[in-house]
Amino acid sequence: MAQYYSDFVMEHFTNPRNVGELEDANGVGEIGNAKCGDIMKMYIKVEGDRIVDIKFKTFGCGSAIATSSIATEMIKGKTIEEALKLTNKAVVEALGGLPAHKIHCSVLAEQAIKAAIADYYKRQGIDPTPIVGEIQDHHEEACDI
Amino acid sequence: MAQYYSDFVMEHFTNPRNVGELEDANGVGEIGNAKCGDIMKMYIKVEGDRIVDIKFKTFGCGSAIATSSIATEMIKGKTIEEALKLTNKAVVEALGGLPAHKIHCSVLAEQAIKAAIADYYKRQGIDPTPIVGEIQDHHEEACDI
Amino acid sequence: MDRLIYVDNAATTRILPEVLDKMMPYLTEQYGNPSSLYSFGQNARQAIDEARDTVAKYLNCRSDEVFFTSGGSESDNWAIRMAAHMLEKKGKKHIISTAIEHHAVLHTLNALEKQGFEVTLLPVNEYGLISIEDLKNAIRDDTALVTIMFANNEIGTIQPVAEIGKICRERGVLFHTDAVQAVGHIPVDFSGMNIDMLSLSAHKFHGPKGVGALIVRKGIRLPSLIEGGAQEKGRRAGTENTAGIVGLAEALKLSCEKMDEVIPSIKAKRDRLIEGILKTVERSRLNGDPVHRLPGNANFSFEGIEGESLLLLLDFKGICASSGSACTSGSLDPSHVLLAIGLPHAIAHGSLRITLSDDNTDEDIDLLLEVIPQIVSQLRSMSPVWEKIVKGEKYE
Amino acid sequence: MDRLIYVDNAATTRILPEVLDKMMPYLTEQYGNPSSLYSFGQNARQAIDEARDTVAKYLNCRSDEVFFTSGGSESDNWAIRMAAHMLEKKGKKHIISTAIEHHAVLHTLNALEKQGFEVTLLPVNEYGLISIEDLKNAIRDDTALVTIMFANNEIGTIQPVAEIGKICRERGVLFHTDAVQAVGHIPVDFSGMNIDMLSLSAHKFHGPKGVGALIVRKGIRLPSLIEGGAQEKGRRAGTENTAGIVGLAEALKLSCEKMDEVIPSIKAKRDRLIEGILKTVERSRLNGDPVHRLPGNANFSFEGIEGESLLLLLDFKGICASSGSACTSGSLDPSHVLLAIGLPHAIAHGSLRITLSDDNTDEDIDLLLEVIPQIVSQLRSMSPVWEKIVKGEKYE
Ligand SMILES: Cc1ncc(COP(=O)(O)O)c(C=O)c1O
Ligand SMILES: Cc1ncc(COP(=O)(O)O)c(C=O)c1O
Repeated sequence: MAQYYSDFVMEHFTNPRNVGELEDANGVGEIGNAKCGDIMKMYIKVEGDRIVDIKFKTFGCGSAIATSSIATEMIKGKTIEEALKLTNKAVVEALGGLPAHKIHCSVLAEQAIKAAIADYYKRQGIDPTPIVGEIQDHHEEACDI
Repeated sequence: MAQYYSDFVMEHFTNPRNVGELEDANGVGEIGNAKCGDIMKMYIKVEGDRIVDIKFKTFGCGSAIATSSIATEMIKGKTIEEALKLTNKAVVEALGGLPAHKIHCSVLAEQAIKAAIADYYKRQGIDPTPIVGEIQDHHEEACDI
Repeated sequence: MDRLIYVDNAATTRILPEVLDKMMPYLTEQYGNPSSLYSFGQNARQAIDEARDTVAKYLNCRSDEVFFTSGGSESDNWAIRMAAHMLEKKGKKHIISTAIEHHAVLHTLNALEKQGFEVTLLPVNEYGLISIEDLKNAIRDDTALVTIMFANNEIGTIQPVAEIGKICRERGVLFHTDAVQAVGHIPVDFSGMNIDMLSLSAHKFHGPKGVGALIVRKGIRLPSLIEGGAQEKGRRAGTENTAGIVGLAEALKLSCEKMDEVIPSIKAKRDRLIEGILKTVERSRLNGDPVHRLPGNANFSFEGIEGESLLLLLDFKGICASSGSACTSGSLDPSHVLLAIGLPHAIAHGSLRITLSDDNTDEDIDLLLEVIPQIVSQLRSMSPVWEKIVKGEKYE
Repeated sequence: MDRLIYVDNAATTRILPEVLDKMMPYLTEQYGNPSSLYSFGQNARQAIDEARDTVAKYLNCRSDEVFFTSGGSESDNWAIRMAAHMLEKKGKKHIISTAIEHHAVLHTLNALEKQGFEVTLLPVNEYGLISIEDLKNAIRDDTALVTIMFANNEIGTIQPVAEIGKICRERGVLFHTDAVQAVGHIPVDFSGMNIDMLSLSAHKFHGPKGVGALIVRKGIRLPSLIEGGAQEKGRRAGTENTAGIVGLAEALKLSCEKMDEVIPSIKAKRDRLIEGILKTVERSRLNGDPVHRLPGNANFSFEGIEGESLLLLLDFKGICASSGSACTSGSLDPSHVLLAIGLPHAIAHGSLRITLSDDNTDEDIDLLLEVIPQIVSQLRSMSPVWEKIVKGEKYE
């Protein structure tokens, strides 16, 4: 049977890892909007400089859910510094590729993680911008980022 | 098996009646030209006011040959007056119909007979025009008549 | 997956075995070119002539008004583009259509706009119906063409085609209808409804893919979109797809002959599905008109979830459904049809189209009623949007 | 009639059983819409992707340069009409073609002329070949497109396509070739021959009718002829004819793989036919180039007779042949191709085209060599033109 997505994407889509809310999260980031059809919300729990736990909730297409799942897996247990190095390319590679017009989902995942880390810093009273950089979000006018 | 022409047309095409030259013809008419892809030549033998024999030679498509054949059959043994009443419509009807763009073949047959009768009158020193009328022939510019 | 539950019959349909049987000779020994003089070619010619008569019979038009094409898209493009070019010469550069047409119509209109045509897209109400008053008001002296679909491919809404036809005829404006979703499913009466041009596509009514027709009222000198040989009376060039044409006619015949019997039975199944879903799934709604609706069509929106992931999970259960037009699956924007009936973007994203055929059984409906609510709540449980809805928060 | 001797393979060909076998799943259980997300649709998607790769492989182009269409006529219309409109915007309104193109090209050019384009039709020599010098001289600063057929459908003459491609590339002019009669019959190398756009049609090489392709070099932003859904990367709308596309690819593969073996064997049969006819039938001639010629093509003229009646009598013997393009059988004018190579009207009327395929046997040739001379003399015996010829009289 042929599939729209690769087996690996489907595996992460149908059995997403780290799905749900994190009660004791100390950083929460949300990216995207319902108008564009994709929202990713990431909950992280940082201890020291390490992301000891991470969960996500995602509204979106199969690849949005799959990238959320794999991205959280790639981040969990990593230091913030390592997490900030996660690029959307790495996420796509980890999934074994995505259809061309679904690449934006991996960008969302990267940005959602950055948003959660930025939130963590903000809660610590630290300006996140020098560390995390600007976070791109969907704009009303253009759903593609 | 479906056919381009009706069975009756095919019958006259494959077994054309009265084909050939008439040695002792006293009227010969030729209509059409090779450029247009249709030439009919009719030989008649008139005795008294009656066409006692008729033969044709035709260069042209299946319907040209079939209309020549049936037209000669319809004329043979008839008086000149009767022969002049033969219309292309009657020829088409006798054949049980022709494809629309082949109707011109029946006009050729009608005209070829008129031409042969006109030739007969000319040979008798009689001006044929008042009796036979104008004979339409293919013009160089337009192959359809 | 045990069994395939195919409920995407608006996307395409199964070729009926009887239809394929009729096609087979023309895919095997009867391969003659219908334009050839010899009997072997004339056999194919005869089959095409008979197919033309069949189409004419079931759509109530003349045989010489039927022109075979490669499908609905070609028919739409041909009718609209070439009618526009024909009437442009008379100074008519205005076209009226609706906001919910298929892309084959809308994109053709876009192309014409770039060439200087003015296009008025009539709005539709919450059920997807145009207003006859709007149409009357939109017609101008320079209106070349009204093109309004017979029935919508996403929400199944059926337009008042006979009324539209009457008005266009009275006002002397050409009327084309994209009847791709209607033909073979509901009664279509070309002459009786005062239609000037009508598009249809065989694969939407259990015929083969890649063949359709444009019906053009006698007297309309529509220029060719595809020029060349003398096929289709010189109006549509290209060696005829004999097998496809024969299949189209047979499928149309079978669909029309059993229509009276099939419509109530499909409707009953569909209505049970609609009632069941709306009752079991909170914050769900039916899109499209409850009454003026294609018999097999059910289109739902579920708040808080996104359609593609819904489809993928249905696929896992062997259920083939759609989240809008199958043609637009490359796009990120929610369906223009759902937006036109006033759905907010976020809700439009969460739509599901189920389109039944005569093949679908009561067991299929049972399964859908079991599986859809499960999947919806599974997706909602991981949806940040649903979280907001539950908390009574605003979301766009 | 005992047996059918089909020698009209330029009109259309038999679908090979292997090709139909490959098509059958897509005419039966695998009916999913290739644009649908679910696996059932993706099976069809995959089949189309594979077909595209196959076409790319055998024509030496990229897969993303292959666009499936409904046949040769659509491909020709699309390439020429839309390239013209695209380049018109850059002020280029001149098109170069030849006097012997298929009507799908010539009629499209006529339509463009009415829209203000200027068309130069290159003449051909007595063998049907264009002169490269003429082409070079015809190219102007405002030349938008050169469209020259790869091989002629009536007389089989093969143009120097690689040379034409080289010149067009050097001069920066788009080059389209109607390769409908070439593909699957002789080697065609899209990239190597510097072709920009190429039309092909499956039913000319033992594939199904109603499916073809246009190959468009990457980077050329050819606008769509058929607008609508996102099929074919948004360049050619319409639900894909999966079975047809799969059949096209399989037929191309089979034809190309056995080409090296088939060409000499067909040529040998054809040459025996040509020699035999020219020797037995007085006042007969071969039309087309003796060397640069499609392997299966033999085109004769017989003075003093007319082609249609010749075909009908051949049909009676079970022989399917043609007297020019099958598409033009509605016309009274002799073939524009035969006139372009300088035949007088009267002789052009008396032409016979025999086009062999791999199916034809040595016995078929024997029969043709027996029957054709018989029928020619039967018709001559009742021809007033032949009478004149025999008497040495003039005839036009
Ligand atoms: C040279 C040539 N071009 C174009 C065509 C048109 O192809 P189709 O009939 O498949 O549209 C043909 C055959 O009819 C042809 O021989
Ligand atoms: C309403 C409507 N119009 C046009 C089309 C196009 O038909 P096809 O895909 O056969 O070209 C479709 C289906 O895709 C449709 O549903």
